[in-house]
Order: sequence, then structure tokens, then C-alpha cells
Amino acid sequence: MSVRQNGEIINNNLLYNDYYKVDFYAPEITKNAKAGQFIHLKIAKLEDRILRRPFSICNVSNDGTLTILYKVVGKGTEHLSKLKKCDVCDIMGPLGNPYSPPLDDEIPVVIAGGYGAASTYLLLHNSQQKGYLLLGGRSKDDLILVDEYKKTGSTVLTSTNDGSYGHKGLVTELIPDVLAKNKGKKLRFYACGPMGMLMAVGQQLLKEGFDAELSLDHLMCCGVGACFACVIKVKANNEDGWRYARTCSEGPIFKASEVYYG
Amino acid sequence: MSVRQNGEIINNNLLYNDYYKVDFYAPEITKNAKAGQFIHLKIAKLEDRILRRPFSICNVSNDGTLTILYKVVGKGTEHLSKLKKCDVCDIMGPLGNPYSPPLDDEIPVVIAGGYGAASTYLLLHNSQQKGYLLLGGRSKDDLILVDEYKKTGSTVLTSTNDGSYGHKGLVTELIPDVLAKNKGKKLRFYACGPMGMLMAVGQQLLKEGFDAELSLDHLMCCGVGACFACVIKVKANNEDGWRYARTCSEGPIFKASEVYYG
Amino acid sequence: MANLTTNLNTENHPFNEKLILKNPVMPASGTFGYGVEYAEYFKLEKLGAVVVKGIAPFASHGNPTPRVAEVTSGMLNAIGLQGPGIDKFLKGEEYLPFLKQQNCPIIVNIWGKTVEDYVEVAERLNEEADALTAIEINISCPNVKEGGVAFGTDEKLAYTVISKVRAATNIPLITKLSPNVTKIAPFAQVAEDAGSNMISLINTIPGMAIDIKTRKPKIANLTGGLSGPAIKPIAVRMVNEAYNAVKIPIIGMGGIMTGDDAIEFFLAGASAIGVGTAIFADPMAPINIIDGIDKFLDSEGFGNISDIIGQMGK
Amino acid sequence: MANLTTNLNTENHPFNEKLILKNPVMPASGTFGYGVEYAEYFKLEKLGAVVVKGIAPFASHGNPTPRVAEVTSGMLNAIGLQGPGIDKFLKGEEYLPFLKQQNCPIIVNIWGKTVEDYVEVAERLNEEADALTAIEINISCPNVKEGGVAFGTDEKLAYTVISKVRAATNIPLITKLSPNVTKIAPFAQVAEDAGSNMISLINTIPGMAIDIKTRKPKIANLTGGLSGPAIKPIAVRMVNEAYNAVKIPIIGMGGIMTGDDAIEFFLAGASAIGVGTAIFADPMAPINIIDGIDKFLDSEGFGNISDIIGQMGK
Ligand SMILES: Cc1cc2nc3c(=O)[nH]c(=O)nc-3n(C[C@H](O)[C@H](O)[C@H](O)COP(=O)(O)OP(=O)(O)OC[C@H]3O[C@@H](n4cnc5c(N)ncnc54)[C@H](O)[C@@H]3O)c2cc1C
Ligand SMILES: Cc1cc2nc3c(=O)[nH]c(=O)nc-3n(C[C@H](O)[C@H](O)[C@H](O)COP(=O)(O)OP(=O)(O)OC[C@H]3O[C@@H](n4cnc5c(N)ncnc54)[C@H](O)[C@@H]3O)c2cc1C
Ligand SMILES: Cc1cc2nc3c(=O)[nH]c(=O)nc-3n(C[C@H](O)[C@H](O)[C@H](O)COP(=O)(O)O)c2cc1C
Ligand SMILES: Cc1cc2nc3c(=O)[nH]c(=O)nc-3n(C[C@H](O)[C@H](O)[C@H](O)COP(=O)(O)O)c2cc1C
Ligand code: FES
Ligand code: FES
Repeated sequence: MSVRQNGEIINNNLLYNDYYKVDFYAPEITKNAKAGQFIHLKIAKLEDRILRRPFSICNVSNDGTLTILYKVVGKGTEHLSKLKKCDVCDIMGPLGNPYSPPLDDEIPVVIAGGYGAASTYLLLHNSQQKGYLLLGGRSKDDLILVDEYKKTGSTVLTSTNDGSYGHKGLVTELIPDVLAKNKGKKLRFYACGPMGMLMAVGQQLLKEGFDAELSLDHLMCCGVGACFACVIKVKANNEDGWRYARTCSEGPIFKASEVYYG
Repeated sequence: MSVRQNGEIINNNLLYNDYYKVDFYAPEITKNAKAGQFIHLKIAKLEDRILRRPFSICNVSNDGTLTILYKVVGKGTEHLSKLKKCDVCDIMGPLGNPYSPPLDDEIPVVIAGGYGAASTYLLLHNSQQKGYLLLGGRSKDDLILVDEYKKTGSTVLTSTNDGSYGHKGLVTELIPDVLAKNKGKKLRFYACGPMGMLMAVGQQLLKEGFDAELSLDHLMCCGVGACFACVIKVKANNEDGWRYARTCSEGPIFKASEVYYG
Repeated sequence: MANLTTNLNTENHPFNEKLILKNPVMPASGTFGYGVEYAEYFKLEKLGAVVVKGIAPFASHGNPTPRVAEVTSGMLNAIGLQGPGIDKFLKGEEYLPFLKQQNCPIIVNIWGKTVEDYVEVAERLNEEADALTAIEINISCPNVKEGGVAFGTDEKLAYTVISKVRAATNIPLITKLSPNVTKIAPFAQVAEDAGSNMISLINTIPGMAIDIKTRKPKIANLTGGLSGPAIKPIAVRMVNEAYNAVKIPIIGMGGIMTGDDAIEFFLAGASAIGVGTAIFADPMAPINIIDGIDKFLDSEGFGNISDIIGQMGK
Repeated sequence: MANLTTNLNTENHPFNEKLILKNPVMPASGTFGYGVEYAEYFKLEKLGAVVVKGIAPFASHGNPTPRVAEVTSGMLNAIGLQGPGIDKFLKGEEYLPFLKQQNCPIIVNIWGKTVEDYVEVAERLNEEADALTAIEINISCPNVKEGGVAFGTDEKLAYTVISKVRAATNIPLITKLSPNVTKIAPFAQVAEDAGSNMISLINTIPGMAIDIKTRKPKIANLTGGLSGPAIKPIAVRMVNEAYNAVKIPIIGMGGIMTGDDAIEFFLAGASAIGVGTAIFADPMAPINIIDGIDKFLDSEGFGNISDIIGQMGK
């Protein structure tokens, strides 16, 4: 059940280079929120930009606090970064389908890149089973929430393209090691990050005989399945072998085996 | 010499019902400002409204403080009323032609209505000769700056349509008395207020054999004479007997005898 | 509480109970999906009518992505009429069968690549004639190569497609006009002459935005349709021009965000209004607009919405 | 510092030194008066060229007031081409004689009620041919009943007026096109065929706004032309369509507020750009836009403005 409610800003701070964290008081939304879902935010006072912006639900707490992590990339997020305690934003959420939590005998393996790490935090945080976070970025500055993930008890492995932190290279290169170490155990994969990374992760895992839940975010407009702006290709039983699925309402989580890599 | 400069808000307060007073620090503008001129203000953070708003220069001081009085009538003024100390607005000014100060042997008589009283304050404040302010409004709430005008030493006479303060009726009805009391003396008339009032004042004084300086504000766009948005009809030596004059650059002060009442 | 009852019948057409709506506010086609997507936010029966996204005889993928881009006070879209096709629309759980249970007048927007396509959807909709309040013929989508706007910018083609659809169904017809013409009045007249019971306007206006960093168009389709507050003055002007040209009721749309915006359209001559892009900004927009219209009428002393239609002074 | 030199010559026209501008930024006609009004704010010689408000053979009052109204992210205007007429323009202190001392290329925008009017102003401008960089033929003003947009929305009339003006003068010609057409490309071609050396677009788009309290139109003329950021996507699209249709240089305009906005127009195919409504928001806009273009070219590693013209990728 998703709702529209006004969320007052409790605090809004720079976290790392370009990454901010904002806490809203939004009890109607937090009470139903699950890992992998997102909110659709109307950034207050941004008068000449009328569309909402989608952000993954990074954390929720019982007192109604809804946390999102965001990177300043354009006019909206820049404006958001200037809002202050007590400013009020109109929020829709929780939207989209959540990740399915690992079963009791499964070890969760999360592969995340950039702000994708915001989307999977609650998953590992809530999971009884400790697992892995494979976190990648272009450089050290893109690796967010490392300490918070460590606190969940899961193992955090990192990679950066420029080698400024952890393994030098792509995050997908961390996967074989995890597979090797966990031979015979049941693994459950999740991934969230830039489209290119997700496509690579999905194809690599499928090749290894695993499936994965990929959180495929795409430019959104309505956020509820009404406008068909946010579509990606998924496999389908039709002439073309694919159809366009709405990432907002049919996703954002898709199985790697469902995605059409064409 | 008019300039464009950023003016920081020193304070911005509700003065009376709907009327606010804002002080900017704008030394480049105050140093050349004269009574009757106006500024053209880009209201900060009003992103989906792009035009400037003109406001009469109500007061200036040697320390660079520029004061305007404004009435909240629409989106721009409402937004302005919410700006705070330290917010910065982009200001053009001083613009337009000033009133000509009374000569040494002249008694100034100012007729003002609504926010028009903001435009004439500096005139009486700077005038060596004490004179009259005839101040009119729909009701008590529209009579602004009464105390300030009293401090200039001039006589303040008031009227309201609803009789809630001073004479009940039109401000023009106060004129005959002033004429009667000052028979034989040299009077110099000034007026600023709603267009209807100015037309009435102008025609009444012309009939009595006086001229007057009318400050004719009109919906403005460029504020500098470039766009021809703000025109009013003035007498002209052509077939029609009139031409459109720009209130921003050829005005806002026009002689009652120049205006075409057609 | 003013009376918002909206009568979309005209004298020269048979009177139809269904064309009396409880209020003049409906979503604009394509911005409200098939209704089900917003049913969580408010009861659909609060709307004057529900208008669904364009239906063709066939299912269609729509355009490649990116399909939308935000621009100053508006957006561009080139969805390209992705849709389930008429079969699924008539039978699929989340389409017409769902809507029929919502106690809300239903308007089906239709499109095709050929005149025959339009006729085919209209004929198929006859199967559900009782359930439908009107068909809106979209001859103005700027985002599909065949059909769409080609019909909406050529008077003869427009006449052909409207009159053939007219012949194929008794369901009341709305023709959705394209703003992409020098003069809108002749197209409004063509719609009236060809038997359309109402017209709706405006559809989106073709536009382009370029990402200056990547130097690529922000819309994969190169151009997309501009909607939102940016186009409102153009829409109000066209509604007024159409109002002066025809007697059939007008459903006005283009950039309506508030009740006050809607009032402008009524004064210009619209009998009802569509809310599009505003829904993306706020799903509650149609409901807030109904409230806003009511408040305006009350505060200005009008008892009925019909009192202000076309009542712009000089 | 990138090289902003802008060459507006084309191969098939005689090379003209004057058509090499120091930068591609000029005010849009009608928003910069006759130059003198803004000379207090910056040196006019900083501009690529000065473009003056429309000049007719006769003086004219223009339209009744109110002539402007603010709308979301833009404005409507129906100034109606108030102006001094050609005699005063040529001789009056605050007109051409002032501009001639500013060391800045001068472009004169012209209009008339008849073809003969256009020809007459062009002929009179021959007296000052040495002082003028170009004549901009305004066949697209939406705010005057005769002339103006009537010429700009009819291909034959457009051809007639442009070719007659062409015959009347050797001064380089710019034709200012109307956006109020279904397809802009044919009009761009007409301008090229009729001997225009450049085209400029877009002029304003007819729109309407209604004061809901007084229920009167906000513009006395009923409709006015929409300008400002609201129309930018439409303008960029039309510039790109024109670019694909003709070889002559394009001066793009419509909602340019920043250097980044200007870059979109260059990528779409404009060789130079006009700044209109932005000047009302900030008289320094043209200067800031020149700086912004320069910064963009530097930061993206382009040495010359000409490197990006029409370089939109797929
Ligand atoms: C389901 C979902 C979850 C998301 N979660 C987060 C999150 O937790 N933290 C976070 O920082 N960001 C997240 N994003 C991305 C975020 O929505 C965009 O960064 C934001 O909308 C940009 O707004 P802007 O006005 O600052 O940028 P704009 O000025 O609109 O655009 C700047 C740049 O960002 C790109 N962009 C815009 N919208 C999106 C989008 N929806 N997805 C990807 N790129 C986009 C544009 O193409 C452009 O290149 C998420 C997106 C989706 C769809
Ligand atoms: C030379 C001059 C001096 C002025 N001095 C003052 C002053 O000292 N104090 C003050 O409060 N106001 C003054 N005004 C009026 C002021 O400019 C307008 O009230 C203001 O622009 C309204 O902006 P808004 O966005 O709040 O209203 P909008 O939403 O733009 O409009 C609200 C209403 O105000 C009317 N309006 C808008 N602009 C003007 C205008 N320029 N003149 C008259 N009515 C307008 C509109 O027609 C509309 O009815 C002056 C105007 C001029 C031309
Ligand atoms: C994302 C999107 C999809 C649209 N799809 C359709 C459609 O399928 N059929 C149609 O007739 N109009 C469609 N339109 C046009 C709208 O119905 C409406 O005419 C236009 O957006 C102007 O109104 P607005 O400014 O309120 O959005 C669409 C508009 C948008 C923004
Ligand atoms: C107040 C005003 C007056 C204008 N007058 C003229 C004119 O005299 N001749 C002309 O060709 N265009 C005229 N225009 C159109 C502009 O030159 C320009 O084409 C249009 O405004 C779009 O650009 P913009 O969005 O940057 O303003 C005028 C525009 C405005 C806003
Ligand atoms: S964003 Fe509208 S359907 Fe997904
Ligand atoms: S406001 Fe532009 S000429 Fe006066």
C-alpha cells in the first residue's frame, strides 16, 4: 500500500564527497516500507522543475524516520541538498517491489555500485544470515555506507576502477572468489547499481548457473506504472522475444533470468 | 546613471496589514537615487517567474540602505515577503526620472494613494519647504507612512472611502481646502497612486489652473525603455493628438498637462 | 458547494444521460494509465471521468528509451503509445474489467496506423458500448510516425478518419486535436462536421532537448511532445479559438496544475478539462483541482460551473 | 579562451567581411530597443551584433495596453510593433546615429503591412548600407493584423516578400521565421530560395492568459506572443529541423537564458543565437551567455565555436 504524505526534514547532511543523507519524518511510508522499494520525492521549492525524483529507501526506523542517501548530480539533487531541517517535501511511497529476503539456508550476496548501495542496505541489515557485500565504484569517493554495512555483520569486499580503495578493477571481478569460498552452499544474489554493471553481473551469474535479483532503476516519471517512461526490455512470449516492462511498478527488482540482454 | 547590483536584505518586515518594508544594502544604487525614481527587482528564488518587479524608492540613507515599501498582491510580492535577512536580490536602479523638487518659494502639495505614498516620501523628507501630504485609501489599512510623513514637518491630511480614518470620501476632495488656505502662495503639486486617482487629480488641478507632476506607474517589463510594454498616452503633435510614451524611461513622472485624457 | 455538474450533450445530437458528468475534471489520456495505477491514491469515482491511455487494434512496444526528459516548467515525452492492444484491454483484469467496477464514466482514447485501425478499435469497443461514456480519437500524437499527428494536421485526413469512426459506432466521440497547426479553428470545424460530439485539445507540442555533455538528444526518438505549465498559454489560446469556431463542447487541457488554471480554460470556452502532467507532480492533482474550481466558484459567487464557460470579458 | 568568431557567410553568396562576428550572441529584436537603452549596462561592442526593434516605413503606435503578461517560465507580449518609422530611425539621435558610434555590427529588423512597405524600408536602408551588417525581415510577428505573421505562415507570400526585398537591396538578409506552422522546413527553404542569406527563428508563439478575477484577457490584444524558457524545447526542435533543410546559417532563439541553453541551439544547428526575454530578467544576460559559451567550449575541449555547430550525436 503506497501513499502520498508530507515528510518533514529531520536532518539533511553532507555524508561524503557529493553524497548526502536526508532523514524525513514520514511514518505512513515507513510503516509499509521494505528493502528494495523506493520513494518518489517532490523536491520542495523547486518551482520550475515539476517532476518528482525517485530515491531508494535506504533505511527506516520505528519512530517514522525515512532515510535516503543521494548523490548531487543535477538541478533537483542540488536543490535538495540545500533544504533545511523543518522544510517539508511531498513524498510518495513505498513504491515498487521489494527484494525477496534470503531464505533461512541461503547466504545473501549483494553486489552494489554507486548509490545502488543505498537500495540494498536494509536487506542485509534485516537479514538473519550474514553474507557479503561486494561494493564497487570509480574511486574511493563512490564507496558509500562501508562502515554501516560492516556493522550488519556481513563481509564487505570493495573494488575501485582507479585502485584508490580495495581491489583495483570492476566489482564483478570480486564474484569468483566468493563463489570459490562458498562452494556447496546456497547463495542468493542481489545487485543494484549502474545499468552497465547490472547487465554484466546478471550475465556473469547466469553463466555460472545462478540467478540474481537486479534492481534496475531507470529515468522515471509517474513512478506508479501509469506513463510507460521507465521501461526496460524483459523476455516475453511474443514474436520479438521481449516486451517493455515498467521498472517502477513491475520492478525495480527483476530476475537476471527475466531480463532481455539484446 | 543606473546600475545592476546585488542587494543583500538587511531586514524585511510586515509593517501594516499586507504592507511590508524591506531594506537592502545597495550603495551603488542609493548614491544616485532621487525622489520619484524606482528600482527594478529580481525577486530571489522565484524560479518560474522570470520578470523583474518595479518598486518606488521609498528611502535611501548614506550608509547604502535602500528602503522599499510593498504590498503583497501576487506571487512575486508574496515570495518577496518570505525572503530573509542575508538573502540577496538582483536590483537595477535608480530608474526613471525624479520629481523636480519644489523651488525655494514653493509649497509642495503631495497627493498620494495606496503604495503611491512610498514614491513621494523622499520628496517631502528632503524638501526645505514644509507642505502638505493628502493621503487617501480605501480604508485605514491603506494609509501608510502617516507617522513618517508627520515627522517631515508637513501637514498630513487623510481620507478613506469607508471613513475609517480621516475624511470620508476621495482624496481629491481634500484639495479645495488646501487651495483655499494657501491663496496667493505658490503651490507645487505632486501625485502618485492608482491610475484612476491620478487622472482625477490631474484633470481637477488643470481645471483650477495648476499643473502637477504625476507618477504614472504601469505594468513594466524591461524598465529601461527597450520593450514598449509600459506606455501611456501623452499629448503629441501628430494626426492623433497623442503618442504612447514609456512610463519607465520617459516617466514615471509626467506633467498633468502632458497627459492625454482620451 | 457550487454545482459542478457538467453536461456534454449538444442540441443537434441525441441527448445522452451518460454525457452528464458529476464534475468537469478528467485525467488527460496517457498520464493516468488505465486508472488502476492511481486507484490507491483516491477513489476513481471522484473524477468526472477516467480517460485511459491510447488503445490500438494491436499491442505495441512504443518507442526506445529514454522516453521522457524534464524541461523548464514542463516535460518532453515520446512514449510512442506503448499499449496492450484492444483484446487485452477488453479482457485483461487490470484494464476495462477493473474500470467497470469503479463507478466512474470511462473514456477510451484510441489510435491506429491507418484509418482501418481506428475503425477496428471503435468497432471492437461497440462490444462494451454500455460501459463506455465516450471514445476519444487521438489524431494528434506527435510521437508515432504512422498515424498520430499525420491525421491531425491534414484537414482531409482528419475528416476521413473521424467520419469513418463515426460510421462505425454510436458511442459519443471526442476528437483530440493537434496544436501543431497554424490555425486550430478549421480542424475544430472538421471534427464537428465529421460527426464528433466533442473536441479535446491540446495534445503535446513537438519539442527537443539536448544533453550538452553527451551531445545527444535527451529523447531517443529525437523529438518528444512538450506538456506541462510551459504550454498553458498556447492551450488557452487554442481552446478559445476553437470555442469561437464550433458549437460542440470542448475538453481543454495543457498545463493545468491548479483549480485557478482550470478556471482560465472554462473562461476561454472549455466545458470540461483534462489534467495530464500535473498528475506526475502530484497524483492528487485532479482532486485538488476539483476542490479549487469549487472554491473559486463559491468565492466569486457563481452557483454553477456552466455560469463561467466562455464568459471571458473584453 | 575558445575562439568565438562566427562566420555567417555561405559559399554560394558573395563573401562579406561584415558577416564575420566576434561572437555568436546578439539580442533578439524587440527586446533590446535600439541599443541605447542598455548602453549604460555594458559596452555594446561586446555583442556579436545589435539587433534593433522592428522598423516600418511609418511611425506606429502599436497596440493598446496591457501589452505584456507574465506566465509560468515566460511572458506574453503584444507590443504591436510600436516604433518611430524609418525617417526617425535613420536620423534621430537615439537611433542609428547613436548605434553607428558603438563599434558594433548593426542588424535592422524590418516589417510592414504590405510587400511594398517591406521594400520601402529596405530601399531606405540602402542609404546606410555601409553601416549595416544585415536586415532581418520579420514575417512572423503574431501581434499585428496586417503583415507580420500572415507572411510567415504562407509559403507563397513569404517567397514574394523575401524576393522583393532581395531585389531592393544588397545588404545581407536574414528572414525571421514564424513557429506557428506545422512544418518549419518548407519555410526555411523558401527563405533560402528567395535569396535570404540567413534565417532566424523562432519568433514568439501565440498564446493567451486570462485574469480569473476580472475575467478579462491579460493582454488587451486578446492574444500575445509567448517567449522565454517555456518555448525553448520547441525552438530547439525547429532550429534542428531547419538545419536539416537548408545550407544558410541559422540564428537560433527562444528561451535562451544561459550559456548552456545557447549550446543546445548550437548543437541543434544554429550558427549564432538571439537573446530576448532573458534580457528583461537580467540586462547582463547576453554578456553572461558569451562567457558561458566560452567556459563550456573550454571545459569540453573545443577550440572553436564552429566545432559544435550541428554536432548533435545520435
Ligand atoms: C528506483 C530508483 C532509485 C534511485 N535511488 C537513488 C538513490 O538512492 N540515491 C541517489 O542518489 N539516486 C537515486 N536514483 C537516481 C535519482 O533519481 C537521480 O539521480 C535524480 O532523479 C536526479 O535528479 P536531478 O534533478 O539532480 O538531476 P537531473 O538534472 O534531472 O539529471 C542529472 C543527470 O542525472 C540523470 N538522471 C536523472 N534521473 C535519473 C534517474 N531516475 N535514474 C538515473 N539517472 C537519472 C540524468 O539523465 C542526468 O544525466 C534512483 C533512481 C531510481 C529510478
Ligand atoms: C514605477 C512603479 C513603482 C511601483 N512602486 C511600488 C511600491 O513602491 N510598492 C508596491 O507595493 N508596489 C509598487 N509597484 C507595483 C508593483 O510593481 C507590483 O505590485 C508588483 O510587480 C506585483 O508583483 P506580483 O508578482 O506580486 O503580482 P503579480 O502576480 O504579477 O500580479 C498581481 C496583480 O498586480 C498587478 N500588477 C502587476 N504588476 C504591476 C505593476 N507594475 N503595476 C501595477 N500593478 C501591477 C497585476 O496586474 C495583478 O493584478 C510599482 C509599480 C511601478 C510600475
Ligand atoms: C507521458 C504522456 C503520455 C501521453 N499519452 C497520450 C496518449 O496516449 N493519448 C493522447 O491522446 N494523449 C497523450 N498525451 C497527451 C496528454 O493527454 C495531454 O494532451 C498533454 O499532455 C497536455 O496536457 P498536460 O500539459 O496537462 O500534460 C500524453 C502526455 C504525456 C505527458
Ligand atoms: C517584448 C518583445 C518584443 C518583441 N519584438 C519583436 C520585434 O519587433 N521584431 C521581431 O522580429 N521579434 C520581436 N520579438 C521576438 C523576439 O525577437 C524573439 O524572437 C522571441 O522573443 C523568442 O526569444 P526569447 O524567448 O529569447 O524572448 C519580441 C519579443 C518580445 C518578448
Ligand atoms: S515511471 Fe511511469 S510507468 Fe514507470
Ligand atoms: S518597461 Fe520596457 S519600455 Fe518601459
